[in-house]
Amino acid sequence: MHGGNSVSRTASKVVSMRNAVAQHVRDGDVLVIEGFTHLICFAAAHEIIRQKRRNLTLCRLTPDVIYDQMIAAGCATKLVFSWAGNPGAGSLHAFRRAVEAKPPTLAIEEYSHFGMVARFSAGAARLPFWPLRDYQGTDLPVANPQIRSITCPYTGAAIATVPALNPDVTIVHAQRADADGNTQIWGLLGVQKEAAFASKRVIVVVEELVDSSVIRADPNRTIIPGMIVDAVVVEPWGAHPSYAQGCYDRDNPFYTAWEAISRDAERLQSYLDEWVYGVADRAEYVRRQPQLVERLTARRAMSGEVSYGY
Amino acid sequence: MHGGNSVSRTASKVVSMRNAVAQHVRDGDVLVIEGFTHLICFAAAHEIIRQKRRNLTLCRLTPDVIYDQMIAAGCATKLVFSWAGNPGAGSLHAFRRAVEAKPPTLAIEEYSHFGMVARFSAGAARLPFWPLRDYQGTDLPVANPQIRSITCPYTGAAIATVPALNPDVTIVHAQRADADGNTQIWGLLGVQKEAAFASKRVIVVVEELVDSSVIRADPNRTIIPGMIVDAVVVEPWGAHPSYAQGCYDRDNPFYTAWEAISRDAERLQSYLDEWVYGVADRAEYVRRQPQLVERLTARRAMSGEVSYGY
Amino acid sequence: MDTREDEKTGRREDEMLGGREERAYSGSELMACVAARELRDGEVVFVGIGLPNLACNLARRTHAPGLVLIYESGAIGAQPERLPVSIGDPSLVTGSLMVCSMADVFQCFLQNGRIEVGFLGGAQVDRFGNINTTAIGDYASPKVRLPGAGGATEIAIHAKRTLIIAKLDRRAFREQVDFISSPGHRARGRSRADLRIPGAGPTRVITDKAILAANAETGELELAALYPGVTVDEVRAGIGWELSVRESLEVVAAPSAEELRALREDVKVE
Amino acid sequence: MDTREDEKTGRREDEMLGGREERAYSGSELMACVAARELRDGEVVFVGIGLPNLACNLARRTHAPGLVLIYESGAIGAQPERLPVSIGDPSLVTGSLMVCSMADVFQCFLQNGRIEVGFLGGAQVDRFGNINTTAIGDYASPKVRLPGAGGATEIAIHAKRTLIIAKLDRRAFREQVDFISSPGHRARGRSRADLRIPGAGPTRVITDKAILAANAETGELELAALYPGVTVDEVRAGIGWELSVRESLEVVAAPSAEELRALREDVKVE
Repeated sequence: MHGGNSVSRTASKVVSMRNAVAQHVRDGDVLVIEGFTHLICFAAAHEIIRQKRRNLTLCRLTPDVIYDQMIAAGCATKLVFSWAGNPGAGSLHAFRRAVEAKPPTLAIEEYSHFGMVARFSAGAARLPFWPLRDYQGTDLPVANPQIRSITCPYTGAAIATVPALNPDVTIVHAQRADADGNTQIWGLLGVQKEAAFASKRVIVVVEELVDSSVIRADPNRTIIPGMIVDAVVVEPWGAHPSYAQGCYDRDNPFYTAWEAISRDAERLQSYLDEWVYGVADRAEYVRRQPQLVERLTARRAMSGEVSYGY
Repeated sequence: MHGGNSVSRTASKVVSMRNAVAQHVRDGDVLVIEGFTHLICFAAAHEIIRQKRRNLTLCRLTPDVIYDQMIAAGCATKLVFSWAGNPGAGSLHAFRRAVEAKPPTLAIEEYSHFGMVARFSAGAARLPFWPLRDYQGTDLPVANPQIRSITCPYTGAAIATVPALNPDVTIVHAQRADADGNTQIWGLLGVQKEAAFASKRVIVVVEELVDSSVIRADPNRTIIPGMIVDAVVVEPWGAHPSYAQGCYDRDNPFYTAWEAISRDAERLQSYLDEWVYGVADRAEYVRRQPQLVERLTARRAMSGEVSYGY
Repeated sequence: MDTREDEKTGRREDEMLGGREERAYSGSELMACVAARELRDGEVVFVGIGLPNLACNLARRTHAPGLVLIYESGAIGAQPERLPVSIGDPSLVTGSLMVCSMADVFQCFLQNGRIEVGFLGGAQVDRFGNINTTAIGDYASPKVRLPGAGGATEIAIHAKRTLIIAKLDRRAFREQVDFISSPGHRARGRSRADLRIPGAGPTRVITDKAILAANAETGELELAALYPGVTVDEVRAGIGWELSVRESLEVVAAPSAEELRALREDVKVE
Repeated sequence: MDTREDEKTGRREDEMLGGREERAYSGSELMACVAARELRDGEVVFVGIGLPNLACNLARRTHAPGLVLIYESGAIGAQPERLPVSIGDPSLVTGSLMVCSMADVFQCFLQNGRIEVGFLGGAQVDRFGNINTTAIGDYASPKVRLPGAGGATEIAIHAKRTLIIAKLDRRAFREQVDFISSPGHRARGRSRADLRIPGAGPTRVITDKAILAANAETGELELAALYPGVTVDEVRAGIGWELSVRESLEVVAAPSAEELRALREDVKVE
């Protein structure tokens, strides 16, 4: 009963980053570009900055350098998050300037990591809330009245709740997908599956477009099914300066350098002028830094194979 | 910083099925042997029958032939389940005799599949309940008062709940594990991860014991970490007549034959006498049916490899 | 979804129907064709074993090559090379697009609203499409203990629409079912909207003689279409309530040569 | 866990301490040794970057080879071949025993009670071990906006015990924190038992001069042990409340030759 990729409804999901952003990311959207340290799609953020999207509500556990750039570029009016630092390097200064301004120029809605994960889990399951045993003794429920509680119908215990997060659009970077958007990720998985299932629209950005037969050879690696994907963008090195396991390493020197760049608002704008506005797309970004490929390309560390036969 | 399997706390987790059952399965336990069609550990059930465990509360989504045998053998006083048929073949007649008896000789607690999955999810997360949008308009909450509801603190909507299920012991069959119990499964995953994390004690039964380096080469395939595993049993063909993807096929003729065997209480006891009480262990069970290996050994269908390098 | 319908419909010999020898077909073949015609290309279908499996694979081979088959066992985009005996058959995994945990199946696919069509069957179906797969007689002391709800409760609630497959029989099609395992259009007097059930419910009941469909206002199942050569009285004989008959009664086409070829050669129905 | 402590402790030059030349050690090296000694073989540790990472890998190389390192990013049983810069470093994945989703990390490992030790740090620590990693000044209009809670809230609640790592400083060790991101032994007047918090809380606060520990009855942090050559007054100078001093004050041993060798050669601290 076999017979090719009969699941594809259409071949037209594969589009350029420019078209994917133009079509699916709109002013005022609740936007998620997820990936916990791993697979953070800077290529999508830069295209959103170039297309001058405005009034976005940006959601991520760790806003990271990617949202610091988008905040500096004026894309965001609100940030929903749980940890806003530059891992291993210092602060996100565009974020800090916006929040420390009198009055603040960026609204925030703040959880812990578990709270954010729970919000995406609820969104993915289309439940209005998610229960978690958390937040006792902290000031977070005071700072954020969306953190509430519920009484367990079995034990009578109070259990914290967070509301579902259902973004307008979620962008996920991955190692590979087929043309229909059946997407495989290995290494750190973060909350990408939950964010994608929670979202109204999903853009998948991949290092490599593969034939469906590659996906079908190892179906347990598929994290996001094509049926929930609206666009597939093929963008090698699209996660730099973050990393893609098996493809390229994290650019730690860049993260360290961001501390000084972002501390100075003018220098940050110069960075955006040169590396975001100043390039047409990710291909040009990579072409203009030939040393990246040499410096960061991953060595191989193979997984071994298993058999799916019967 | 590498250096061998420094995570093993002890090498003594690897034991025989006889010892694993003797040590970890006790009269009166709430016992789970999970696996949805795939990887159902009949070898463990047969050893439990041989060791004459009594007053067990057996929990599974699909009691299947495995629990029909345990009910017939007198191990169970209660069954917690969601679908008690013989897939593709008919009824579970030992179960039916017990429940249709006047009065019934087996207590039942009944959910839908989603409800059972949710109970294991709550147990794994150590939440006292799990919310789900389910059961409206059905008689299940009347039949089972453990199905309750809660009011969403955001929308005011009524949401159904089921209570956590935290078994005393869970037995999971898998394709492979290392000596510390780091366990990899591919193909259908069922609720094994959730059941194992929900359980006080965990026995893993594997087709193959592998070196930790095999596990560490593909860490995304690990479903159950060794740190929650109490015993590792190496038992090839331990899931027959169910199957192990990549190892052997489902024995559909056996499932079909069970309809006639189980319909006749005496014939069922004869089956137990010959194939459970009449063999010392799974190795003898397999040795006495040499055609199994020839008839059911899986052809190969390889997954391909990925790289975990950086 | 599971083998309930199989137990009820697939285990006795079919008599051969149809006019000319080369177009002779069995009752099960006709039911599979009728069910397949209800599926649209590109839809996401929660598949059961037995007739639903035949119908889905027939649709893939004829008018709906882009049908996405999802099994509650966790196989997504399955392309089974043999007819699976159970919904957890290994052939559903090999070559599928994705395998996920059952928690994901029920939360991220079904409760999320991603399933467009679900198949249901059962020992008893009432005039509003409520289904009993749990017990005949009193629940606590049943005359016949049936397998139970399985995933059918949540399929009935969350699939955007469901198709019920059942052979006509007065013991099966009853004024009221003994136990509601899966809700239809009105359960214990309350509508789906009133019960906040998201899916549209059983839009069609596909029997061995006719198609029943729900009245848009009352939710009551009515006779909507007859199979070739079947009379209204023959249908009424298999239904335990006063069946309403639609004014413009459709007549179902017999299986086409292409449908029969696909069913027998590609889907490999025995 | 994340780089909060790194930002606070690891980014300035350490002065060299210790008596004889060949046993000279930095303040960070001593803190790493002190933290490592708190870990027992076979324990499951939620690891952060910076000093906690050094301490865990040192313990694995000395007395606790069976330590299980878990990172909130989802790497379980990691064996990093290099010192990870972030808790999501690719070196934590390659050769680990398991990689799981963050939902599993927080639900199945942390909330499940499987984590025995967690590390915490922060800009402000109060006399009951409450930690502020959120904001200095008013939350709505902060003087300094800190990164936020990250996973520290749930680590503080669910780890069976936690270790706080922080350098002594009156601006850091305060009578009250501006914002409680992670609860200590008493938060806003309520005990952990009263708040139904399962973990034991911060059993030790490891500073650059001394170890503080909680009073078993009041939950207040007291001076429990001094580092070599440090006086009680030096400790008091770095603490913004009237510090209680235990009667039998331990003296912390300087790093052993083996600890320093392991730290410098195996763990590769620069």
